[in-house]
Amino acid sequence: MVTLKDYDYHVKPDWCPGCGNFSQWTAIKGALVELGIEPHNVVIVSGIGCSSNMPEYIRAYGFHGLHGRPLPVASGIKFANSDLTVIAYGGDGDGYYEGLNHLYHTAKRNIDIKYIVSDNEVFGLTTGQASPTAPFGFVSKTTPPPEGSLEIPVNPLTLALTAGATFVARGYSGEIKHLQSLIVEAIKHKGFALIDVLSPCVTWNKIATYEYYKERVYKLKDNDLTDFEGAYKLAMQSGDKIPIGIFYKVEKPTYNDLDPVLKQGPLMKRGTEIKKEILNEFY
Amino acid sequence: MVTLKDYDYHVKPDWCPGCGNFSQWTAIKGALVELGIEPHNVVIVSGIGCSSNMPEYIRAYGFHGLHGRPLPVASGIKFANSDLTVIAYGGDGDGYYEGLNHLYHTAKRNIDIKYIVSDNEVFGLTTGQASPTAPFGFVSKTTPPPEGSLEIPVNPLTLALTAGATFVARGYSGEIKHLQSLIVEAIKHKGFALIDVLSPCVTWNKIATYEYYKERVYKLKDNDLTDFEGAYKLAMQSGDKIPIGIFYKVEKPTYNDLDPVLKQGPLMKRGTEIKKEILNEFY
Amino acid sequence: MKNDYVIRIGGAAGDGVQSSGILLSKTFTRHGLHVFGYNYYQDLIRGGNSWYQIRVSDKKVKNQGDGLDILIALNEDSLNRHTNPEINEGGASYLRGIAIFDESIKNYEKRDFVKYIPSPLNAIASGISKNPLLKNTVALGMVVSGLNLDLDIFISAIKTVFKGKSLDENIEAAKQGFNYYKEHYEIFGSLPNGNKKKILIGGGEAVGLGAAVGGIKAYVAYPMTPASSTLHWLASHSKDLGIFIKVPEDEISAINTVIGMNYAGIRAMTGSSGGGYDLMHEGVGLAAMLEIPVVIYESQRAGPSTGLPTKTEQGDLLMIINSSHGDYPRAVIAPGDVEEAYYYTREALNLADKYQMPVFIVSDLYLSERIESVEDLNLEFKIDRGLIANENDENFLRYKYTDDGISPRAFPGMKGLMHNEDSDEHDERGDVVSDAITDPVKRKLSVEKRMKKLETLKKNLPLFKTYRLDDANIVLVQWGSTKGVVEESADILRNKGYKVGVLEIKYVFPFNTDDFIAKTSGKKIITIENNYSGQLANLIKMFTGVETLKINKYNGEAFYPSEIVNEVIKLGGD
Amino acid sequence: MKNDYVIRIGGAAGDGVQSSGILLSKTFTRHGLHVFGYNYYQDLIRGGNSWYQIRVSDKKVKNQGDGLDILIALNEDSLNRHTNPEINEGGASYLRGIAIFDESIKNYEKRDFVKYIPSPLNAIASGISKNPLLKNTVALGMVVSGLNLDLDIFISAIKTVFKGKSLDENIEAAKQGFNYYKEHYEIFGSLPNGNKKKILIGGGEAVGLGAAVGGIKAYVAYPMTPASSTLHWLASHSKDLGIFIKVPEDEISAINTVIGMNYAGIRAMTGSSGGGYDLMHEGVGLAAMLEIPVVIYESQRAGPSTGLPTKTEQGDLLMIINSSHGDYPRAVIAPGDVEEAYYYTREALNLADKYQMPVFIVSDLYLSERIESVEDLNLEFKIDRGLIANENDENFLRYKYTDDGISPRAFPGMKGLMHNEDSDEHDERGDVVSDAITDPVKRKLSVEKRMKKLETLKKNLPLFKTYRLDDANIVLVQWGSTKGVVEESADILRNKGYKVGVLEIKYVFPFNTDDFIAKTSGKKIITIENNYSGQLANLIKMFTGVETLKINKYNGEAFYPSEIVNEVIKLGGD
Ligand SMILES: Cc1ncc(C[n+]2csc(CCOP(=O)(O)OP(=O)(O)O)c2C)c(N)n1
Ligand SMILES: Cc1ncc(C[n+]2csc(CCOP(=O)(O)OP(=O)(O)O)c2C)c(N)n1
Ligand code: SF4
Ligand code: SF4
Ligand SMILES: [Mg+2]
Ligand SMILES: [Mg+2]
Repeated sequence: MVTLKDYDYHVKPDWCPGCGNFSQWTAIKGALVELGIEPHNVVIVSGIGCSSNMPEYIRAYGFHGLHGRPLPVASGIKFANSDLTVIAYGGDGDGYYEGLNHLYHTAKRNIDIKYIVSDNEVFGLTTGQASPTAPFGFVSKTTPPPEGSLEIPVNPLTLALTAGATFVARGYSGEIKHLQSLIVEAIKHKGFALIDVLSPCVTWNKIATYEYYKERVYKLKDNDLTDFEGAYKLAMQSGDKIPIGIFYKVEKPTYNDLDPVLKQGPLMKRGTEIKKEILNEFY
Repeated sequence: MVTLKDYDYHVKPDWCPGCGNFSQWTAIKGALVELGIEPHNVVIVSGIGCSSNMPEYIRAYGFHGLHGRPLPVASGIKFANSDLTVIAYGGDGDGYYEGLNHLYHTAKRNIDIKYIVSDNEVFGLTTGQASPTAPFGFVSKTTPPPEGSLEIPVNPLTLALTAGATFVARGYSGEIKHLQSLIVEAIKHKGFALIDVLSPCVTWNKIATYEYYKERVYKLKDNDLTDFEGAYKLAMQSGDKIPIGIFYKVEKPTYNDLDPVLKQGPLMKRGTEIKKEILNEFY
Repeated sequence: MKNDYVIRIGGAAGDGVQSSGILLSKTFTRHGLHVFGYNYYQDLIRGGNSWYQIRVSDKKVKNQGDGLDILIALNEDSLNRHTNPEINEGGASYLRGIAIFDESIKNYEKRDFVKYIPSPLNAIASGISKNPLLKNTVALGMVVSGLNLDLDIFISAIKTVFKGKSLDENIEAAKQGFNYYKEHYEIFGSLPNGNKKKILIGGGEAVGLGAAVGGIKAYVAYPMTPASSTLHWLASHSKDLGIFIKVPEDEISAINTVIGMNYAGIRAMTGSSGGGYDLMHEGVGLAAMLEIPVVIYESQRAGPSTGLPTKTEQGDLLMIINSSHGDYPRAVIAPGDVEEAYYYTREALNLADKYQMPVFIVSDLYLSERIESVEDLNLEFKIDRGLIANENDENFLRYKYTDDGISPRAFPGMKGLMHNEDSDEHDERGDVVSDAITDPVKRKLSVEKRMKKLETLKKNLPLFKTYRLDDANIVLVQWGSTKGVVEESADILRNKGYKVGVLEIKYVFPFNTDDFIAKTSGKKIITIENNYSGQLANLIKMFTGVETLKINKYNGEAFYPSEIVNEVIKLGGD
Repeated sequence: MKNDYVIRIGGAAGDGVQSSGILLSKTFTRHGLHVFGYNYYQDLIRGGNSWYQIRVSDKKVKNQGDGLDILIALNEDSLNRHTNPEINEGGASYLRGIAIFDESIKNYEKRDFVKYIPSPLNAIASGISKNPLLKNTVALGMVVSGLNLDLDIFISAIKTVFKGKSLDENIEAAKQGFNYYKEHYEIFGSLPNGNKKKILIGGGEAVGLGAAVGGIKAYVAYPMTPASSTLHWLASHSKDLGIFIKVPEDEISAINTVIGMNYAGIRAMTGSSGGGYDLMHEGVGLAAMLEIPVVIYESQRAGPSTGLPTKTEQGDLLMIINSSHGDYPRAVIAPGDVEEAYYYTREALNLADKYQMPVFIVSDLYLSERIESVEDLNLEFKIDRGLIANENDENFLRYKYTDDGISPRAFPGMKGLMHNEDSDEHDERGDVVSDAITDPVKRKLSVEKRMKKLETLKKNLPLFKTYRLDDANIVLVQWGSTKGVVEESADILRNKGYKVGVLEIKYVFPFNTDDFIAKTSGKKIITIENNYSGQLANLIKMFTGVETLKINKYNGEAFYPSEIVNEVIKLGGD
């Protein structure tokens, strides 16, 4: 039986005390244990950012790559070995600035990857600049006062819905158990899953704090998970009421199901045998 | 008075006879003349592809840049000199694969650029590979039969709507006058405008032909241009009925309106004067 | 007896110039003859002026060849262009031989060194069907006849290329063209019979085949000329070869996907040309840092920027060798012809696994888009996956500091080998040393560990290949696609009494400095490159301190032997 | 009398180490003293072990300095770490002087070369307020007192840095710290009085100021350490300077936006570090092909890949010089200190406009994140926009083939100068030569036209700067951030009797080969670089054929003078 201890690594997180990433660390490990998945069958692929340090702290296969690029790497892993549980993980800067194009297309392809984004509305690691989810008017080193940020924030959920994601959810670092359940559902889902996690950066974001979210966050209940329009509308809710939970979930063939080469099973398990006849076409 | 002759350049298009790009060439020049804009105040910025050759054939300021990158260049131009009419132009591969991230964020910023995409569902210039708008099952050199393409096509209109574009339209190369009117409206609109143009590639796309569109295309009439939900629904229409026209149009401040430095007028017209006092902070 | 003919088919884009060229080449190889075919085209789909040049002989043909013996002109422009002694096509020769063209073309300047053969190409074709491309086959039939070759063999080639209705039409067109020539004109020349069976394969296809035999399970690439021929060939064979093909959203995705695949334990490759490769730098550095093998096929075209998308150049070498930021090990291999494109690609895959580093196969349009006859390709190949850990090895250290710098890999899914691969600097275990307390000691060891692999590779590199170098006092140094044309230039110079040999650089990086010095010292050294600045020459100077004489061509076209011969003589070929 | 002190403040990330360092440095410069400050930190926001080192003197301070005279230890770990002779922090010295720390720290190993000063830092601070960072100011007050400096000047510096409530608190803390030391301990050392007014400025800020004075109207960049200090400084001054600041979605967007801006006629810059720069290659080639000026600030950190984000290295030089595919002209400038960062950045903007090519300002963490005292910065600057066409010039040819390769620009909005700028190869007018009929003649001319600009630039390059080189028989060759430490090493070696001078390479590319040879011939040449492979050494060999001796450091830390001195002596400094 898989226990939490199996996912224990000797390197411990060095996030600021209170950082929202800790909850996600707990929830991811919890979900994997809950599902009884063994560490050697798990790959956690991340980008660069505070959040992206995640694979350094979990005893599984970890891939800490480039800023903005966890999804292509994760896609490659899933294409190569469909037996693995592939979790892509990163920050909002990582996923919604540098990596947005990959998100759009990976979602569209319905590749069986679980993408968890620690959404703290800032570039944490590079000292708090406004990220693509920073609210209009957010003041930071690159968006000086009084105007602050002049961009409408990216809405990761409507983006994923429009791209064609088959599983779209929002979690909150203040609700670990709930977050864990979202991750469990995402892993059980066959296809691409986005979980955007509201995650306070206690150092750089003095607006989207635990207090802020506590007053606003509420859990979705009984929403029709297959209702695209409904999901889109819910996803547009903001301000005083911020829904968390699963917004949308439908079954569609994954890319591995559709592709004639991939659907024959993991590439990783296939040998190479070239028949002499291959040369005939050149005659 | 500006006439069509003013936009005549000695280099003529070398697109395949019948290519949908010709209509766009005509419609763009027509729209500029209709609006009485002088060629020296127009910049046409493109990427790489058959369509992207456009600036080579129009007597205006032309910038034929990199595959996927017309929008950042166009943004730079608009930031530098807000007096100019900036048209970004390119193919579906250019805009919805390589350049999708830029599209998302440029739309979101509501930079006053008119973005016209020649959407032929293929990579024309590189010999017809499936593009991001190619239909599921589309057969090409990179998507061999019988399966063909295994991706759901990008819907440029829902993408632009979700990103936050303030003007979203679809044109069709078979309807030049209509297309011209869309371009006129787009230029008159203050803010980012996307016009996705259904444009037959007579050489590589044997599905989305003039005949195909003739039977399906219809013009939007009396739709509420400020109704986001309605626009989104219309944009999801496909198959037998393909609407063309303006889907959505709302007024919002442009990035140049909001930014404290830009809103003082074209950067291009400002001098440099550094006061000695700037050194005081270092004391 | 003349045993070497150059044939050119000229027309507009969309006229079927290239497919005619390939059909004729196939006909030649089926006669047991040697062939070299090269496409001269522009960056557009229809119109313009493009041409295909085929050189045929009973001996190995090493390049497109000087001279021009037979011209098929599919339009007036082509007829005038290729018979004009002032022809200005980057070194190509004008016609001194026969010109085959439709009799409707009247408006051309007569040259007395040309034998004009106006023929009823259109008339014959339209007598068979409305297919406008049929006239090409009529013209090819005439060429086959004019070279005294076998109509049946031509028809057998047609049978391979065409299917259904167009097959019958083309056979008929071939016959009528063949007979028309036979009835009206004398044999233009005869080719000795080749004897050995040959195949005809393109450079890009050879890379694809090499990759397949080298064991790739996936090829992920965004289309870009001239790298696309490999992508297309692999895509059309993906099901029979069991190779997964994906066109992703951009080149950044391509390289990162392929890195993910290699990390997960399969062999996977990507490819592009300069502009697409520009977007891969960061990925290459990532692979180097994580020590994940990755093979990148870079097929150059004339730059900078978009440049001349359908023209050749060797201008990307220094960029490739100096890709991405920071010091790290890499290998750069430049095959010289189609055969080598096959062999070195599969070898590159072994090298990458063995040394766990990025390995480049550098080609260019001239190599990737040529076709060559080849006597045989050996499909036997021992795949060497390099050092892989055993499951549950308690002493497993992913980045173990070893004498040769090479440490064991572990693939996700393997039991008991969980670890982290990190783009941040890390220690033997893979744990990051840039956090909490940066560790300069481990940093230094890790740098040295990675760079040791380069030293190990350097020790195991094969020596440089040479051609007629033994007694030479002039050494022509070349890399990549110019191998054949440089070798033939050496032959010509030898015939003129110059003692010339060739040094061929296939492993450009790391560079075998000692071997270079051993093989060139005391000789006059001339580097020959399809670029402006002499990038190989600069590298040689960097690695050896030796300054070479230089021959450079950078107008977008490949070298012709005569150009090299003249330049060598000018540089004082003695 | 000792006139040169090294002070270190050690603590965890989040402890205010850096801001204390800067405050103390400001206090020194306000005494008219010279200062050099450098931050040793890790890639995390809280925790770990970081330290700030300040060297102060009445003479120009050229680097962070060997030795350690005063330590403020904000935690136990710092106290033990910096008093340990086995200290293993990449060359840093251990303390032989006084250690100031809170009296609650008891658990440390006593060293007899350290004078321990356990003090009531926390007690004093908490007597004033609950602000935990107040204890730092107490400690700084003690240092000011220990160095016999002026409390009022310290307070004036505090007034500049703090506002509102925290201002009063800090003044109080400063006073109490100052008095506590005075009452309990003897003056540790005295510094001669500096006389001239000085300012204190960081390398990244100097680049920003240089850019502003150089006339930029926009800075577009995606944050990346250590390039971000420039972005932050410019952002915080955007309104007073009228400079538009934008963080775009990625670095590809950054460079293309900036190219669009320069095309449209304003000066605009971008900046990043290696990993972000990796994504700009294609844009750089575009600018080169379109002949659009663009200045790129590349501040290196230890690579490859993510590497050590907060540690220094000079590992990107060869990549930068060989950026993007194809042959094209570019210029690479590496300022050596904060002053030069200012002057060369503004100069780079003129160069870019004049030669219409990409120009790089190459820095590294060691330069971008250091602070230095500077006597004055000249704000007068003549902006030279280069060749610009006249409106309605009928003979306007955007890419006119000229003797020096430079052709007139035209900005959109200008009347009668409409033209196309094209990444495809083009002719003088800007019309593409890759379509319809590829034109090898024009292609060749266009390549030569662009490359001529490089020749022109080469002719106009200033000579290499030197330091005490005249009678030297050993020449230390350096580039970039190591200027000061290498100069001081030469001084030390001179004092030991070695005839050592320095050659400083600021214009790394194009390279002034003749001047290099003139200035080094007959001397023993030693290149000193913060990288593994000796990238400058390789370049020198490429350009001159000269093989140098090498001193390389690649553990992420900057050189200390003692290291260079020892290595030079080892290499046979005679
Ligand atoms: C290509 C590239 N650009 C920039 C950086 C610098 N960088 C590192 S982390 C980061 C932002 C991190 O923000 P986010 O992804 O939101 O993660 P967080 O730290 O907030 O968890 C940036 C810009 C980089 N490493 N690579
Ligand atoms: C970075 C980069 N990748 C790939 C290419 C090769 N390329 C040129 S055009 C093109 C696709 C063009 O398709 P699209 O944008 O739809 O334009 P179309 O030709 O259909 O008008 C590609 C892949 C390139 N020039 N640059
Ligand atoms: S800076 Fe913010 S995101 Fe980063 S570790 Fe600290 S609290 Fe977390
Ligand atoms: S290939 Fe297609 S898109 Fe390109 S010019 Fe021809 S018809 Fe137009
Ligand atoms: Mg973030
Ligand atoms: Mg297209």
